[in-house]
Amino acid sequence: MSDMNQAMVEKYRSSFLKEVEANVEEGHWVKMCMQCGVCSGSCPLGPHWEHPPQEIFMMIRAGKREDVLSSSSMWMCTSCYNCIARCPRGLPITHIMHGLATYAKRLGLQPKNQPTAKFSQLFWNNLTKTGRVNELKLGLALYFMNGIGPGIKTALKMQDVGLGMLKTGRLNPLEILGGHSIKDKSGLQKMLKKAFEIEEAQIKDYKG
Amino acid sequence: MSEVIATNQTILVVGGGISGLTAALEAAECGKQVILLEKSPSVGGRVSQLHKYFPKLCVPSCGLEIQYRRLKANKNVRLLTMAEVTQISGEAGNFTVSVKVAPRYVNENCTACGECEKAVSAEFDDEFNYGLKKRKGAYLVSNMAYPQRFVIDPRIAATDDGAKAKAACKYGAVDLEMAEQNLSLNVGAVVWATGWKPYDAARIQPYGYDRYDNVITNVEFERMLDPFGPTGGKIVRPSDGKTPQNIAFIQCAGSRDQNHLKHCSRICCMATLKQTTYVKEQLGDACKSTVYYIDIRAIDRIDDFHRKVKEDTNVTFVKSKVANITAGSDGNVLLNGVDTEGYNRYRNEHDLVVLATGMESTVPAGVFPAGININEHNFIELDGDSGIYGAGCSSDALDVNRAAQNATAAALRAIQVVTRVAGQEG
Amino acid sequence: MAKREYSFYPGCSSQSKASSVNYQKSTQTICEELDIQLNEIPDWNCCAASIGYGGGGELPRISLSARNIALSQQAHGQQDIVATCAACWLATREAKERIEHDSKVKSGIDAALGEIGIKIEGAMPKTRHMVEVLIEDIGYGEIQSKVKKPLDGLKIAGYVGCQTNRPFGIDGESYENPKYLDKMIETVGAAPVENYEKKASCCGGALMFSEPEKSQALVKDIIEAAYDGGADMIVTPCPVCQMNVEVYQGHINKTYGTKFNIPVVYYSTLMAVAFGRNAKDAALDGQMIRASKLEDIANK
Amino acid sequence: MADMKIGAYICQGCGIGDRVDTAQLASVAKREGKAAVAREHEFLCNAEGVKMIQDDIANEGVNHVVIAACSRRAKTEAFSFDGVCISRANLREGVIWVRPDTDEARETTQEMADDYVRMACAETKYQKMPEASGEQGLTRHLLVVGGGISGMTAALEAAKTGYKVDLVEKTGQLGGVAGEMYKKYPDKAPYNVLADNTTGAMVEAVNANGNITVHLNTSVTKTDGAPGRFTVSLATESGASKDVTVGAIIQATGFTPYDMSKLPELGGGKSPDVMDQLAFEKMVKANGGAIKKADGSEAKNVVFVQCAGQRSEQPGHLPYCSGHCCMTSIKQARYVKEAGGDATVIFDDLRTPGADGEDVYRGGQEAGVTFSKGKVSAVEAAGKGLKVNYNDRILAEDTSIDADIVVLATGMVPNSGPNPYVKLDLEMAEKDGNAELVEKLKAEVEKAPPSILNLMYRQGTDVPHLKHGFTDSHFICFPYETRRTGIYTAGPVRRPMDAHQAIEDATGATLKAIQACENAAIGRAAHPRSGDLSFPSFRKEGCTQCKRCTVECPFGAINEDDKGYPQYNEARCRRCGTCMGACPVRVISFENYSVETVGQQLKAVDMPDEFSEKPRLLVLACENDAYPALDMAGMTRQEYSAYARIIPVRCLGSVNTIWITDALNSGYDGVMLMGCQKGDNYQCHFVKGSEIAHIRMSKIDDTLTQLNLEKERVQTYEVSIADIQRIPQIINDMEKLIGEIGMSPFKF
Repeated sequence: MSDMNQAMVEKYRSSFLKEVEANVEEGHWVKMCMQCGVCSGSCPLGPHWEHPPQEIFMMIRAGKREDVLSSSSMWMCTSCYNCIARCPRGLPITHIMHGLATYAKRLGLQPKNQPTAKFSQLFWNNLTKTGRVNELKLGLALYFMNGIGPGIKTALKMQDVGLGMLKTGRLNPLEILGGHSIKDKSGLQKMLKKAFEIEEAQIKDYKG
Repeated sequence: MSEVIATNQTILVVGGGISGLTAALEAAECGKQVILLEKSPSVGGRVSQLHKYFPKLCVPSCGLEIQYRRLKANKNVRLLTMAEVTQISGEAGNFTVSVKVAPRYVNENCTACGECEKAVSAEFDDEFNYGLKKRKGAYLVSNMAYPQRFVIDPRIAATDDGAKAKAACKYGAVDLEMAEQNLSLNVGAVVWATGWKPYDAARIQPYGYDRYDNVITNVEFERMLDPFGPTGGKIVRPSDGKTPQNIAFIQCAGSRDQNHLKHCSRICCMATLKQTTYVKEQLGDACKSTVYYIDIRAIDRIDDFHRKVKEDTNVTFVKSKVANITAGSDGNVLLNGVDTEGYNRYRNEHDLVVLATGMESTVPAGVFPAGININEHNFIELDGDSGIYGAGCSSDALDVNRAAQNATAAALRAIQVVTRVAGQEG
Repeated sequence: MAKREYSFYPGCSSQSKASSVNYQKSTQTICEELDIQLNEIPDWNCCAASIGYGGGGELPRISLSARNIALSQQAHGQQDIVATCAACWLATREAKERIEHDSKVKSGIDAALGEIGIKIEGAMPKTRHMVEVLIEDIGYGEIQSKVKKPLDGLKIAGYVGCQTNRPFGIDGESYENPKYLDKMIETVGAAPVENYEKKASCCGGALMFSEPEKSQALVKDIIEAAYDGGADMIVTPCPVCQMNVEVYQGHINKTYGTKFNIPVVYYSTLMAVAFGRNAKDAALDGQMIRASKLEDIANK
Repeated sequence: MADMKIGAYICQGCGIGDRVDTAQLASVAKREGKAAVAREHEFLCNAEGVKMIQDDIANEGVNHVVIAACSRRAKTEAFSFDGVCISRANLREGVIWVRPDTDEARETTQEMADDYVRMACAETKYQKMPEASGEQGLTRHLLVVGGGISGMTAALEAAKTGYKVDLVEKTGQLGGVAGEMYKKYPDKAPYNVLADNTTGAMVEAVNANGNITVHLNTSVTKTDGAPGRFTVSLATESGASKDVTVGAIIQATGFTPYDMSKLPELGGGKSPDVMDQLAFEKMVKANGGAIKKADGSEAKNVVFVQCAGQRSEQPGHLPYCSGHCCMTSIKQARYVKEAGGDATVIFDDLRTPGADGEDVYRGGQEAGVTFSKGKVSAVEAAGKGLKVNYNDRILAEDTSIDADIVVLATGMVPNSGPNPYVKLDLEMAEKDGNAELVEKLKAEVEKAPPSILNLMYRQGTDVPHLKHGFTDSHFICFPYETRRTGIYTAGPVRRPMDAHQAIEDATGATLKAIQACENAAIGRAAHPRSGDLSFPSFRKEGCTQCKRCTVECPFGAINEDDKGYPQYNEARCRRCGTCMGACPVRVISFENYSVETVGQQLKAVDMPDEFSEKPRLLVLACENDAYPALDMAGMTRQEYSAYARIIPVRCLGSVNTIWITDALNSGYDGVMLMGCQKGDNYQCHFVKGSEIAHIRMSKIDDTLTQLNLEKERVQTYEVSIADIQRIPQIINDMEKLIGEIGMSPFKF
């Protein structure tokens, strides 16, 4: 169990809801859910959710910390915003799901080999390196995120797409050598580092 | 009509629905002078368009008949139809009220014999039936219409039809020269009872009221049950006139929803429970009803009714706000959502969907003098001695029983104002 | 009339030889026609899209957009920030709102930007999608007046997708049944697919990479509905939608035994052709599934 | 009153003139109807026609007017003449509009019209103008029983309207349950905040009001009289007594929380930390907002269990929903949050209706109250605290939650007096010697609460109940209509409700009470016959003291003197005529509605002989529902039998069996009674009229057998005003039936 997770368990022994309100993006909205279920019914990947949003909100109130944070459900969010558009109580559900996912990951509780968890990290690493996404590297990193073997398989599977993109001038093999970048890379990274520090500090120092 | 006598000991009641009628009659039967204004050609309001009342399943016209008889018998009440308030100024005990009276083109000579209706040909959407039916350009609002007097639709007044109507009337009742009138009334107190309107279902986009023929509203469903209504009293699908076998009722359609009406409309749960009994009565076991709800709000003694409906094996309750409706085969639709009691996804096919649309207040903006407090739900707040009192669904989302109760209270508040005035004037 | 100027945020996928460079190209073309000048934000960075959250969390993610906003202010003052990419637009607009409404976020952002000596000056400029510019600033009328080659006889499914539609959407449009793409299709002389049931449903977005099977199932429905509506092609305002719906048709055919082969183009491509520009200017060469019917018109 | 002079006025308008021979109608009126004047007019309801009638009244001394035109429901403004008796022959809706315009139909249509003119003449011949009873007196003074928020509201509102009030409270202080509250919901939006309890200020206002006399520790020992002249005896615990005279009474005796010791499974009565909402409210108030367990320690977790012993068919539980409990629990949960604790509300349906309700729910959530849809199975002791076991309906699992305090949202039990009809039914049962029923009712009578009003009424000491012990009310259109004219109930004794509603309810009840005084002052009836000045009187010499009238009156209006003669109380009477219908010796009548006014009508009908193949069907139709439905049948051109002769009656309860016997004796082939729905969901505007009529008619069979006539010839129907198509069908079916069983032999 990560140190931070340990710390949080100690701190919020009494209430997972309070922990979520304190540490999760838009977490203070969770209490406003009235269990109508419109979000759960509106999700395009709904059938793949072990626990749909409305149920997750109930689980949070019921203190089911492990079940929620180690769930793959939040990682199914495609950010289509259907839930937000329809929620009669105006909960920013998409963001809460993102927030829960991030928080789970930060505490090291997200399911192992959760593909979206991995991909979103790859994506982040990719973009923060140069300030702009390097689509080729991102693609390759993705294919090989589960190791060489599966990587080659996926790569082959994706060959037609790659070639298609190449032919239509929408993919640049030279990107492997660096590709697009912003000028002030170091500045960007400094900014991000600061932002991270502030966020972590907020979590640690939060008085529940 | 311009010779309407009013003094600051007169009570003005605006709106001739069940609340306005109640307020006007109760005040008048306490010996007070009352002017009752109604925007449409007949009093009766929203309830006159209902098939039955919950929980007794009795017919609204039964109570209306009594109210109308009280109205006919009481000389203290002066009824003005087709009249709308445009402005109120002044203060408790001394209001000046501007009233716009639209021309009816039919005078008191009318015997309601119906010859004018026979004579004209043009047809228009029948407001009484929410446009589900056509009516002639010369018409009686309904069998229960009071005053029992025909109306000429302004759209035909200047046409041949208008002339035909005039020619057909042996009694000189059709008067095409009638023009809009503007009255200024001096009154002591005002009871505002303009009631509610169904929330515009087309704005609830996920339910596709504007896209699917077989998605209708609960008020339209009520009209279906009227033997003289659009379907001759039969429960049918608008798309093909077929008898439905599997009806969905969707609660909180526009209510308890910050995207629409923030408030709970109170009546919709009971209205739906009631409507499932229509289905049972007319179609028996041949038709199932499914109620999709968040909370069933059948409070106090009417919870008995709720439990009775629950015992009906043809009625199913699903705790779920339906996410959206998509097209199914041959006019059917698919309801998509999650039954939140234990997380069960559904994609249910129904051949008719009734939206329990919410109750939207019709309290207007820009009519009242300063100091009249209208809350964020657009209901009039009770404000001590303001002299203007909301009654019925101008004060809150109420059922008929509470509306009558509230209107009676509003009448007393108005009486207190004019009694005070009388005291001062001796 | 005077040129309209905007501060332009192209986004990663519009860069040269990137996945939606054709969007960029055709947009430039119609801007020439419509007298619009796009001033690129100097040294803009990626917005982290909607998938960056897993790595980035809240504040770092928002700081990315904050940096772009600050840079835009520096270079172009209060010019509206215009994005062609739905994700770029959404992320920037969301960042703006969060900074405006959440003081905790605001102070965090100020500190982060402080690290690199920039800041957000006063009120942030409006953040708009190119479609908003076309509809609200230019207007269907003026667009129509520029049409030289009406796209007669074409039936097109207007696939709006998610992020240009929710949670902000285009003013006056409904979340469930937005009509602006249909109107645009009519404006350039083609016929929209009526009641295109899937017009606002999700293509899987970034999960096309992490959850390809699940996402391709969604795309299958989107394409099927277009075929059911008799569409010759699909038009979209979003690079992710365009990519997801176009490039995986082969995979979907393998999985489901379908025979999909329907072009997916940008509204800007349609307009460029209708405005009488050649295939190259309309970036038709960027279609993996060639939009031959458009090419025919363009080459006429 | 001058000699009777009948003027008959026959309208030719609306096609009447084309369809029937109005000259013949005029001569029928003259020759048979004994009309002094009979005039035809092509358009009787216009100014000129009306003037013609007025002139006759003024110049010819016409004092009984017969209008032979449209229905009595139509053109009422035109045909209203002061100081004369009016009867109306319904030639339009009742004749030409329900008959086809064909040559074959012409003869029978004319016969119909002739008969209706005969009937109208006969009716008015026996009508008198109602005269003042001399009983009236104006008493602008109310009695309010109950010093809670409802009662205080009633008192203040009445005083504000210039009425004097005696306010009776059985305890030592005003305020009732509302007075016990720590905080309340605001009266105005936004409702998602809590406001201070203002009951104290209200008590002060009551005490300071010169129009209000407060009687604490006082109960009502005797209530006699009628609206406008009630004499009420008040007695204090100390024994002092006092009589007051009031015009009307408001009973606002409130409720008692359901006894939670009946809920042991929920820990009721087992632990001092399991309490009902009122006890919790008192505790918080006493602690100035701190939430403390019985042992004085601070309570951190409070669980609210909704619907405790409510909405349940379980024996001993309350079958209804008390309506306020969800709102109340949310409010109390917010006390807990404000005190820094945690609160969980376990509910089935969260019932916070209306504009304020949803704000309240949101407010609770914003404050951090946890809401959980679930069903609680048990509350048990666990260590120092409590454990609530429940089934989480959303997560679909049995689970439990620890609590320092558990609040049971038990329901409201109305503080109504005994239901008088239990005693009356017992009387009947004893008379009929129904042992089983006697036992059952005896038991009920024994466990009945003490009387509140001690009414000196033949029909019992208190206001009747409607359901679940809540007092009588028509419930939908006329929520304040009770069966005891001039006595109105308000607040939770009438229907479960929260304080906000109770204030509305009491204000409305106050208007009704004031109205009752004003009506009594001029001898005017309350609705549904509002404005009616007639009232029943009886011929003592004929009376057999059979008591039927005093027992059957739905409104308990009639008392008995020591010899068992009826004593009428005009101001209690609703003018339905049920007493008139009940009287076997026919000594009861109204000036304008009597055994004669109806009896003579049905006799006035021209009776074709047995071989004419022209049967006659008498339809006695309730004027409130059946008759309007028949009118609308005409308006919508539903045809029905030309042989039907329809007479509107005030209520089926007023139908005296003599009319049936007379009808059969004078050769009617069928008799149809049409009244409103009876029973639990009764729609009879006089509550019991229709039901009583059905009972009476079930006994008519003997008469029929005596005359050896087929039972089917007399039928009683429950109809509604909406049976516009059904009623004509019923009539036509009867015609068909007569065709099968044959004409009546009693045609002379």
